[in-house]
Amino acid sequence: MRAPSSTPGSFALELRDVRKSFGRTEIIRGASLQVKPGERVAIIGPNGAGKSTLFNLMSGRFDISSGEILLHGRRIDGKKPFEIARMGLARSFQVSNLFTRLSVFENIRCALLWSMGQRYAFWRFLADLKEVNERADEVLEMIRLDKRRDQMAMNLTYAEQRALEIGITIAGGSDVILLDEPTAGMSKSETKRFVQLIREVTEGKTLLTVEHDMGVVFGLADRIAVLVYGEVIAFDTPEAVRANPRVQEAYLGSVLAETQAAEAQA
Amino acid sequence: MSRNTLAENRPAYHFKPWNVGRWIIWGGFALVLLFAPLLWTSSLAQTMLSQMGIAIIVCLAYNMLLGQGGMLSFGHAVYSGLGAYLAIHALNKIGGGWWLPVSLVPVVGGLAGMGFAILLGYVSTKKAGTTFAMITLGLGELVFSMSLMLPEFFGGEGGISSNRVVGEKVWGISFGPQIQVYYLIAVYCFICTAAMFALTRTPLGRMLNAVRDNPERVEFIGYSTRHVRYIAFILSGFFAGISGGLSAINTEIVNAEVVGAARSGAYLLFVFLGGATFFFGPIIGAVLMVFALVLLSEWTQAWQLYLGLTFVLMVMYAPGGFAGLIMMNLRVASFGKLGKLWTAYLALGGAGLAVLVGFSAMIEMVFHLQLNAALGAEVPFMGATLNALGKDAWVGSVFVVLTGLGLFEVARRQFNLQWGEIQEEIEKEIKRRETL
Amino acid sequence: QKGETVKIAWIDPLTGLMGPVGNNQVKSFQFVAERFNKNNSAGVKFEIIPIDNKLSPAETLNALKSAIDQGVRYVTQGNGSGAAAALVEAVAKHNERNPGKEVLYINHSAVDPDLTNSKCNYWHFRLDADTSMKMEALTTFMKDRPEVKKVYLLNQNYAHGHQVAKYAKDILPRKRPDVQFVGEDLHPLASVRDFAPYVAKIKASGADTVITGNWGSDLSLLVKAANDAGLNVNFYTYYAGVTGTPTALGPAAAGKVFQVSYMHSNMDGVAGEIISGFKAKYPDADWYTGSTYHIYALLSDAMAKAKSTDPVKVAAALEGLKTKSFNGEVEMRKTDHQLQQTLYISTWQKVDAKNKYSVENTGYTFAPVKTFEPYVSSTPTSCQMKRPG
Amino acid sequence: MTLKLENVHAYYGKSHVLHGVGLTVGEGEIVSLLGRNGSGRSTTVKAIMGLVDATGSIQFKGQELVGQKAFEIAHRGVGYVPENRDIFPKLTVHQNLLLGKKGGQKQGRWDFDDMYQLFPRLKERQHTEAGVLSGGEQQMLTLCRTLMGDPDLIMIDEPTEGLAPKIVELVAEYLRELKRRGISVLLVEQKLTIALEVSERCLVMGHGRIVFEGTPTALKADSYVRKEWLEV
Amino acid sequence: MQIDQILINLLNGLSSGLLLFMLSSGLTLIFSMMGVLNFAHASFYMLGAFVAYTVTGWLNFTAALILAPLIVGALGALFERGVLRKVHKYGHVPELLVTFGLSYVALEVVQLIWGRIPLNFEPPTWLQGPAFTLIQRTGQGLSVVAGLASPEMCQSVGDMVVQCTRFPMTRAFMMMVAVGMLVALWLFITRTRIGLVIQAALTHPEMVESLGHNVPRVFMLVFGAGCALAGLAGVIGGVTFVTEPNMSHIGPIIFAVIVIGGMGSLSGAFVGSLVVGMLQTLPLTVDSSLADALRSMGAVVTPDTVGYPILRITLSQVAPILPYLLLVLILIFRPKGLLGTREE
Ligand SMILES: Nc1ncnc2c1ncn2[C@@H]1O[C@H](COP(=O)(O)OP(=O)(O)OP(=O)(O)O)[C@@H](O)[C@H]1O
Ligand SMILES: Nc1ncnc2c1ncn2[C@@H]1O[C@H](COP(=O)(O)OP(=O)(O)OP(=O)(O)O)[C@@H](O)[C@H]1O
Ligand SMILES: CC(C)C[C@H](N)C(=O)O
Ligand SMILES: [Mg+2]
Ligand SMILES: [Mg+2]
Repeated sequence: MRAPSSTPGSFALELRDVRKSFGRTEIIRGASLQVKPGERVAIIGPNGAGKSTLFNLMSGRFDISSGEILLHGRRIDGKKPFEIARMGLARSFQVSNLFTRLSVFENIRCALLWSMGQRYAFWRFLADLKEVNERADEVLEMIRLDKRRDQMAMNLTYAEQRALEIGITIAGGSDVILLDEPTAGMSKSETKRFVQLIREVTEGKTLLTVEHDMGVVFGLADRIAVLVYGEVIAFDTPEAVRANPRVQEAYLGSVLAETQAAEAQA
Repeated sequence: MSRNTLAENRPAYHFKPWNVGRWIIWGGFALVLLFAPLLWTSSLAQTMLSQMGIAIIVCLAYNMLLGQGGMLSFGHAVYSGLGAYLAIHALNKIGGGWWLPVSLVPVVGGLAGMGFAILLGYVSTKKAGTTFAMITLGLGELVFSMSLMLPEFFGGEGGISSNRVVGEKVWGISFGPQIQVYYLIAVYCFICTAAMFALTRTPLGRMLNAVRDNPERVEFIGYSTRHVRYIAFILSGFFAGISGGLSAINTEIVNAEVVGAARSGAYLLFVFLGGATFFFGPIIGAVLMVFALVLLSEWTQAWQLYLGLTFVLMVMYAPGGFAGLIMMNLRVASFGKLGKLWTAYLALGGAGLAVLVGFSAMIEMVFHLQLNAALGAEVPFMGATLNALGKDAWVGSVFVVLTGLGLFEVARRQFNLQWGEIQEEIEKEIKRRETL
Repeated sequence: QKGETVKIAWIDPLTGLMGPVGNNQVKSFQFVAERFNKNNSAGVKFEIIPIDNKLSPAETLNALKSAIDQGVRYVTQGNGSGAAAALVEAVAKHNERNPGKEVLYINHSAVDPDLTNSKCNYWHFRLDADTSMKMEALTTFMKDRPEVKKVYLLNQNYAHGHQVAKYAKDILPRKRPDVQFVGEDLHPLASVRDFAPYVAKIKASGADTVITGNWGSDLSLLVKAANDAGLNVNFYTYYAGVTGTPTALGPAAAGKVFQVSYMHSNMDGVAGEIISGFKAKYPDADWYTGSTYHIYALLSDAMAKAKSTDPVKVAAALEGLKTKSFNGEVEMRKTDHQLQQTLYISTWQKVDAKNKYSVENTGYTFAPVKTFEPYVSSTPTSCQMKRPG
Repeated sequence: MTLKLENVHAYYGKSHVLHGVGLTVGEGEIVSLLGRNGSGRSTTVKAIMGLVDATGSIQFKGQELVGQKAFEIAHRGVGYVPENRDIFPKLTVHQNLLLGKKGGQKQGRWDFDDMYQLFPRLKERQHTEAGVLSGGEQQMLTLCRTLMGDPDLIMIDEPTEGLAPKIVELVAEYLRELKRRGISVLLVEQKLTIALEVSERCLVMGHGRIVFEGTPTALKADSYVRKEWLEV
Repeated sequence: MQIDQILINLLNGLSSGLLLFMLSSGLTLIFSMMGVLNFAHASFYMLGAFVAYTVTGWLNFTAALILAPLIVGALGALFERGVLRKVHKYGHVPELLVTFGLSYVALEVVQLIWGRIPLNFEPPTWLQGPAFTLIQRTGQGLSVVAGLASPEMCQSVGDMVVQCTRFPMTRAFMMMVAVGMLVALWLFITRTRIGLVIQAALTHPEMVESLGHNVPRVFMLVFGAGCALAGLAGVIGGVTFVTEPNMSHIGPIIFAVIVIGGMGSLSGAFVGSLVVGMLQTLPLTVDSSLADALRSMGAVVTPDTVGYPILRITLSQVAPILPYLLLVLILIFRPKGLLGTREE
């Protein structure tokens, strides 16, 4: 597994005045964010605020229009997704994005190959890669899909697919992990289980997650960033964010959010 | 849970010291390659066997792109064809005094195919999907047209010919007799098939599947989809080139059609017909290709009609190709339920045969009337003689077709019912096993 | 040899681009065989086994193998010089590698001069006149046509087209130093849909004469486009009589199209009988492949001379053989196995009292305008024949 | 009775998912369908829409729907908002809404302006390709698109999925508005808070059957049902 | 080159481009809307010509001009209904293959019914003869005469050389119909929602049905319409050129056209057709090669120069492959095509 390449004191992930426009509309308007290694950060904000876009920028899916993005102190903006992934940043998708015709095990193993040094090898058998295979099984165990190991991914239930989505994201041992609405579409009970799961598998890693379920947000995050219209209007501890009047006005301020948050913090 | 127990619980990904099934299959394959020419000894049969060996390599190479990597190429003949050209030039050079054993000429073809794949693949694999398909189509047309414009290298439509009986004999093998060429092809065929199978079991092979399934996600787990496609394309070009080199030795003539669109199209069609989703599908496809193009056209003038209809029907009713059909039945068999189906199969087969016989009798008569009417009204058909102008033959065939169709429909319904039941039972069985 | 059946494998396209031509030829071969089977000098029976080679050299070799498997010792082929070259080589290799099972290749229509020059081979005999011979005849004819001043060469971009252009440029200036070549074009084979641009180019060049080896739709479309654009030139062609083209020529081309061939549609004697007999049997088709007569005439005489149907002996007997065929006496020249025969120039015109035969039932016909004795078109050969033994 | 299901069984190919579902939705009534993941709620809705093979009886305004094709059912006045944001990604927002209208339909209760008024965000983005919309915006779009078809019954599968809490409340408000206009609603929801708040009746599904039917109050009170069929 | 030659070359390029458009419009309609790369498109083109030939025999050409496309369209719709629809769920490759298979069947069936040799499909009298004649007189420039110019007008008088070039009626008619097609299609696409319905149905068929659209019928309609367009092109192509089974071999060039223009864009198909038509036509007039170009720059090029076989080829010889060269270049540098909007 990759050793965290950060020097002490530097940030795991840093955004400096990042901007992004699509055509004439500017979606991200100078967002800045500094995430410390090992920190768990949740990003919240109204629909269309640019949360997913921000993830897309950080993971290299889109190019930024201006600004800088740094991973462990190294510039990653302008790099391709696979280069960023090789540098230790992994992400999940809001809509499950799996290798549907491969088995669950193969899904995880594919996610491991690069990080375990296999690159484009066509002179080695997968079956002989003992370490890789063992690690893949470990991950399956972790996301509790070991029973479904040899099923094709497309035959999984929704919740299982979400679990696999997260499994693929964390498998490569990246130390910065971005999860986009990991619990969307889950019932309360399942959500609880998932929060637990995410906690376990991201132990010791830097986590950024987007969520609308305040229960998850408050249950998971060390700090919360609030994104409104492409700007980070607050970045603070859960309590402070909850109390922040601007946040209340722009985003929370509803019975639903309050109850969710309260339940989680209780 | 500790790693050790895990490894013991899940041995599936380790080669067992004796993976019996695999040994049987590969041993069987080798035996077939070894003994086929002893069973079919006519010179046509041996030519066809040689062509099958060659076709197997190129179809498997093609399927690395189509089946494994989801890349639809309309121009793969470019690589096998250019491989063939360089191989035949090499052969001529050997005749002119170069030192190179003839048995290594296919490797020259392979390297040529690979070289052109490196060159042209660089542009084609920039994109995937339809764009890729269109680039390959364009490149294919370009290379084909070039081949007619540069007779110095391509020899015009007459092509370049050569003599394979050149250079020093190794162990008394001159490659004069077809049988010696066949065994050369068989050896290459076996090695290449094994190599391409092995490739599906490597990290690259697996990532190629991943790229096929979901290219977007691949980029986020550290791989460049383009590099994966490019490397696969190059390897596929290599194997295609080898098959081209073998064909150069086999026919001793290479002309523009080897890089033509019809050839590329045939790869696509027959790989699909064989079954692109399974590794061994293209092997079936290759065998069918040689049969269809060599034998079918000898049996009947209507061969293109039969070919076209077969494609349409296969794609409609068996999109997994023959390999798909085989695997479905193997699955049924592995649950010990194939026995229940054989009466249904018999009925289906019988009715289908009747339709086929009646239908093809009519087609043959129509063709006969149109093309050879003046030779008399008699059409030789499956050992019998039909009178294409008489009422009897027509009424008879129409009757056969109609009853055949009726019976077929009945049999099909029955079969569907049974098939469904069996599938249900199998699902249940699987669920039961899972819960164990 | 009397009473023996001689199987001849006919390896030519039955499908695809040249399919119609091939189908016509199979009929011709079979039709003339019937005639010879009633009576021939060797007393043998000829049987034609048609095999489709799809115009492809590689398929031709498959077809050859299949024919050999069926015990065939004589093969004939003619459509496509590419396939012909492949066949020459394949037959040579086969005969070398399988002594005692030799096969003879009788080339009925492939006209690439190389086949009897640089690529000449003992086992190959050609019945048609090659490109250079036909060009000799054509240019000798043009020599006396003062209206020929500016010549345009338009040909298919493949071996046959290249040869036509090459020999035109070689031979015509010898006979008519005053003639100017005002343009030359090679267009892709059988894939040009629209000849208007070429016609415009010919027009711009000011040409009054076009020499073309085109056949099939490449010729029909060319003439049609020329008519449409009001291009007023004469076409000197090799293959205006081949299936389908006459229909497309139609009235508009009357008097403008010339053809060089070793026969024409209004011959008398044997050829006349066959032409009308063929028409009676196949109302939609014409007999224009005269070599289907040559082949039986030559083979039966050679077999009678050799007293055997063994290809080795028959080949020896064929060398230098002279026989009477439908277009006068023909000789299989020993040095290169090229048949020496009379050639005709004919022109496309409305049927009249003298020229009654309606080609493809169009009401038009190829009327002879000039006959050339064999010596006129005889060309020297560079062939260095290697004879077995 | 607007909608009435009796003993409906449904299958995905060979796998039997609904085992005799019966339910009713009255005119202008909001009924919510609750249950765990995989309990068959979406399947029920799809069966009504004619998107999965079903047997039994499904009556809409007295007409039998089983065996009819989806587009025929839609023309009868049934609207369906799917759970996975099936927007048409290559079409613009406006075009998506346009497709919500049925062929040969006269002016309905709603028009573009109503939609844009409801969700101003959509108006801002009306000429954008729908595929690039944010998750929440897509959710809004699916709702509106179905409304454009002017249905008498609308079946909504998890409408609040991925919406910010504030918008969720907006959606609740909007459901009440539908009811006010006389439209019946069959709501599939995960968020109990919302479901209990807006609906008049609640149905709980488990393993392809209806296991509870009653008012929100009754459901709140029934801790057994909640434990057994809704929570862990 | 003289003005009239330039003009006639441009007209030829234009008309050959417009014929391409007649073919590519139907293909693009089907491809852009249904995603089906219809390999049998050229077969429907051929079928159009043959059917029209027969109908002309029964009735007259005008009737054939209307009936043949309808018949071909109906056959296309039938194929969609009976075959393509079944295959649709398996994805695009099987769809493509099934049309590939159809192209074989169609060719054989046509040959069975109408034979293998070219038919004598004459244009009706009102389409015969020239539409106009260009008359070029040295010193006097160019004039245009509608219809056929009298022979006297084309007679050279003394020093003045007179050149007449006719432009055939069939071609003029072809151009007119192509433009008509463009307008009709444009209306069809912009004034109806059918395009939207189909595009949406490609990715989410169930959803579109749930919104109340009869998707299968729309697919059938569009496929039929595309085939009818091919049929119409066939009627006109048949009388303008030849009616023979080989017509179905125009093949890949129309794919090149729609890709160059931009897949799924009607205006793209139009521009692509014109570009390809010109590209195939205009270079034919240039007889110089790279070798000539080098020589004119002072280099010595002999048959022994490296790469002479390539240097020797004239522009007129490469003209036929230029569209494919353009195709590859376009795909590399502007994958969405000249006027396309979609990336993949
Ligand atoms: N490729 C694009 N082109 C144009 N606009 C885009 C593009 N991608 C995103 N947008 C717009 O940017 C805005 C932000 O989208 P984003 O997906 O980041 O929102 P989000 O914060 O994730 O919202 P949600 O919580 O609803 O998922 C949206 O209005 C969206 O329409
Ligand atoms: N396309 C399908 N093919 C086979 N089985 C399916 C399919 N879709 C759903 N199922 C199965 O049917 C059952 C019911 O699924 P359904 O989608 O109706 O559940 P749901 O109650 O809507 O749950 P969710 O919260 O996941 O949306 C599940 O067990 C699921 O696995
Ligand atoms: C029969 C002919 C039209 C064929 C021509 N002689 C060729 O060489 O291709
Ligand atoms: Mg989002
Ligand atoms: Mg659901």
